[in-house]
Amino acid sequence: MTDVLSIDDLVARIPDGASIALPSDYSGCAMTAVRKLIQRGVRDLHVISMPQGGFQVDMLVGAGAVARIEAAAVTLGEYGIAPRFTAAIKSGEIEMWDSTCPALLASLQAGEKGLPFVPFRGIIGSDLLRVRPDWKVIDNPMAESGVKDPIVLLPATRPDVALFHALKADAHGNVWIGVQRELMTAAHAAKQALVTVERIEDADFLRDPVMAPGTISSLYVNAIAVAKEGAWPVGLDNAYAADHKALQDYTSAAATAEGFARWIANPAQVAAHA
Amino acid sequence: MTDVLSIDDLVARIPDGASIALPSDYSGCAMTAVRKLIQRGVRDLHVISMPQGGFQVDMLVGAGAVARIEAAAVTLGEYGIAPRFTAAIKSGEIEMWDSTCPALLASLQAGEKGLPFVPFRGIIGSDLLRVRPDWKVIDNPMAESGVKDPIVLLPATRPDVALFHALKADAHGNVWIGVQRELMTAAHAAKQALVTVERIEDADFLRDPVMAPGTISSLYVNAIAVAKEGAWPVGLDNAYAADHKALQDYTSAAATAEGFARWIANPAQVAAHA
Amino acid sequence: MPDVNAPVSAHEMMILAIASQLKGLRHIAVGARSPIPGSAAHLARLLSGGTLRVSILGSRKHSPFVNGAPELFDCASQGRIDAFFLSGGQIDGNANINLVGVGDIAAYPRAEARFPGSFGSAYLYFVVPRVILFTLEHTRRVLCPKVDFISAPGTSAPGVYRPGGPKALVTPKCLFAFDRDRGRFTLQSTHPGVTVDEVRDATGFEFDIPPSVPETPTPDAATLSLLRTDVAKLIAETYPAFSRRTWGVG
Amino acid sequence: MPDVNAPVSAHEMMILAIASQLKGLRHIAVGARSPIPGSAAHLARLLSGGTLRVSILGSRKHSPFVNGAPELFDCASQGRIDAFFLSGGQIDGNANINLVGVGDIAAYPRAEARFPGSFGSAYLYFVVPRVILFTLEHTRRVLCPKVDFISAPGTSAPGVYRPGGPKALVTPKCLFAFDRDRGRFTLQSTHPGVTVDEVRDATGFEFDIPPSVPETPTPDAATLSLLRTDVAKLIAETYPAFSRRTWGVG
Repeated sequence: MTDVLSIDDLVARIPDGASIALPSDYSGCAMTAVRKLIQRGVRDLHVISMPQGGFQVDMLVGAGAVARIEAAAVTLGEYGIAPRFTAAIKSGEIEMWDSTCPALLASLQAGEKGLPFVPFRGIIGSDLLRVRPDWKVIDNPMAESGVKDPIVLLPATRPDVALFHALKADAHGNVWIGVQRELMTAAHAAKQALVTVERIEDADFLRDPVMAPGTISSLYVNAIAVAKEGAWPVGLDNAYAADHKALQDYTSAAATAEGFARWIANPAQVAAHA
Repeated sequence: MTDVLSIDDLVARIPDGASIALPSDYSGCAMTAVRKLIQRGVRDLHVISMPQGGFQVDMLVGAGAVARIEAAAVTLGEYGIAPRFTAAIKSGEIEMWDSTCPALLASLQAGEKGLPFVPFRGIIGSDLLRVRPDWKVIDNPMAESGVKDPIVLLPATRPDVALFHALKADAHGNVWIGVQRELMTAAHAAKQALVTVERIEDADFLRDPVMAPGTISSLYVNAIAVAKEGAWPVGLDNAYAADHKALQDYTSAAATAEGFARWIANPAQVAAHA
Repeated sequence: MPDVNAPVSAHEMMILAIASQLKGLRHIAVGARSPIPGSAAHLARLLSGGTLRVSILGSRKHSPFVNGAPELFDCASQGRIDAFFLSGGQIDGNANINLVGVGDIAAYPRAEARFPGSFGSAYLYFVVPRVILFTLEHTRRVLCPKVDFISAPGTSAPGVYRPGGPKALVTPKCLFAFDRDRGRFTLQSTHPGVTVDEVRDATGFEFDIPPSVPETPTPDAATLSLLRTDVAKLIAETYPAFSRRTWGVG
Repeated sequence: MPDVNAPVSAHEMMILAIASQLKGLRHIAVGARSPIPGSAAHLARLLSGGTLRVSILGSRKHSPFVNGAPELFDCASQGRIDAFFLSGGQIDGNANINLVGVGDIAAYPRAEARFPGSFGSAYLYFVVPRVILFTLEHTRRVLCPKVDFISAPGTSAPGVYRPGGPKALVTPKCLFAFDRDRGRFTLQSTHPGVTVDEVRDATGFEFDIPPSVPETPTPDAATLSLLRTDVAKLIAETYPAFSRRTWGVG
């Protein structure tokens, strides 16, 4: 059954070295939880972006918490390059598993389905194949006899943890995620789903025919913590917009390691969103 | 864009010989449309049940409209065996592709994703492999070197038509299907999705954050027809229950070819639900 | 109110025998057309003190599934379903089950008798750790020497991915345990009033009989009351006809 | 109100050149960070008289996607997306695009310059029939002889599943057409005020130059007005900063 925890206790369930699936900036980032993780000094995370990394990935990298990133891209979107990520790539301090969006998502879906691998079109001729030795090209075994049809196989992904933020949970631990269905896939595929929410409602979303289609059952949700404005500063769909000033401030500060350290340590606004 | 048609015009888009994906009894059967198809004298359908066939499959078989069935089961549930299906199997007049629920669904999902095939666990040692020459067992190409790990490959399914009934569509042709997500998969995988609905609402489900997660975009819906009580007699989730008396009557009548012919031709209740 | 002094019926004994196989589990799923396993799952849940989750296919109140027909199977793939229930028109001594039909497979798809089909068995039998087989008809016709069509095999060759498989077979007469390594059933207990000879006569496959075969435990009054009141009401949501017939509830 | 008499900017010329590639299509999708293709798609939709559907990633009002991040890609797999837009930190004369980084691939993941990453390019470039490449920087640095890292190749060997691929490349200076069989760009038109020599000087890869290179058509007043009013408002939903900067709208 789903535990309701403090944010500190929630992030305590993420061990150093865990593989952790994190959403793209627009689909429910547990920013408060990520800052708590950084405060705790988490190390050696294997981040799996779904499928792009954004501010939370840049922050984790800046804090030295990341050993490896699998992502189709890491970017701050309209704010530009991800400065701590870019610095870490240049210095060679993190391992990078470049991917392409649908391949990364297909591996998670294969994990959800308990498949060992999944075939995938495209990619052939891309240098992604050179930097992803875990991907393999075979001749389609179902092709007509005599026809060579090369196709990529991707291994399935089952992250240790899926961590994200959503608008609300109900009293049974069910979490409403709306159309961000990749969060459901991640919760299904992960060994442990940890979710922060704006609020817990006295309701049963699974028994509500209109809410149920956008709900992750508590069966897949190991623990929940309430985090008000828990997606600040990147914003949360159907709730609040991104805090453009804070994101601009971050981007400027994170241009240097020192600036990043000052921003993450204790700026007034971070404290206000703890 | 989605066309709004009469039921007759909707079923006119289903040619003889089409492969047609049809839902299980509990997840939105376009019963009125199926009776119209039978009235039209459709022939040689390749039915793909998602994943079980029920009353509509038995009716289509009874009407001589079916050349082939792919299904994990054909049954009238608590009403017992599907009599016209069972008779057709005994007489050898239809081709049967027995499957198992998740394999049939996995093939549709592979069709949705444009994959040529998909690997699948289980099945090995089942006689399903003997009667499904389109399935193949290979050694997992991603297994560790030297490890033999046999695994089944299933071809992808892209039906010519997906035909089902839903509670409602909006003015833009978006169709709300709630938690019956296999209907979305079928609409995505099919070359043509034809949907009957109880009503068309003056709304935009895609712009409504609560409705959107249970909605199939009009992008995938070729045509809609309004069919009041369009799932009679099997019933429709969130709308009306099964008509137990009518289902019992059908089951009794369909025990013989003559009884079936009488039932389908013009019983008062069928006429009332045309 | 149901009469807790009425004798325990064969169906109730099946429910109790199945429930005895479900102790200490976290999550049980119940498939289509399974009122007896469903009742057993509800009973086990009520007796678990809230640690057991039960998901009943076709139920509105007791199903966590919102992701369409594949979710049950995906859930099982993820190792989140500890027990499931399967039956068969034929079940043989190697725990092979046949849900397709009777007759020579060479004549397929024609059959002497056609069953509905394999449903999810050819997958769930492989991945659910504890599959409980059940049949309402304990005869040599159903419990046969060798099934005509293997919908799902009881055992698999080494190297075949198979975290799951059969653990037991429950009939109106008795409870069999299945040994996966030996691929063989052992008679574990006979229901009250059923003799070992009666089981042997009604069973078409060979099985092991230990020197002493106990009687399947009958329920205490509290459990029987729970079954005939709370469980009867719960299962009536999905199987009203069954609950009415068995307990006059629903 | 925007001034329809103001000169047509380079960004507007790019939008018009892209829109010219989108006639007669049914459905166009626009990915992340693509305000110019997004504006072109909106313009083409308004000019289509309602036959063209435009799906803009990140838009609430103009996206049909409710099935999570995979749906865009599944939709393309199904053949339901006629055109898409890709850019690259480097693009070479074989239409290979590099979204990963500059530097020797042997040093990967280290790079002299790191770009965000390949996004969906290594898939969509293969399956969308009409991929329009675009770049805001027409220099020899971007339009280079050979990309350092192929995120997605411009052409594929025979036998590789590839229903899609590049059709054109639009820059602030000109429009190139791409011939998939020859794996080579041809200069199709230069934007007003840009000479062929200027294009040749700014381009690091070889391309074909026909004897006579026309000027990219400039818009009539009605089209320009549509662009600077309706399209400016529509794209402001997803790209407010771009619309403000370009047209003072949003």
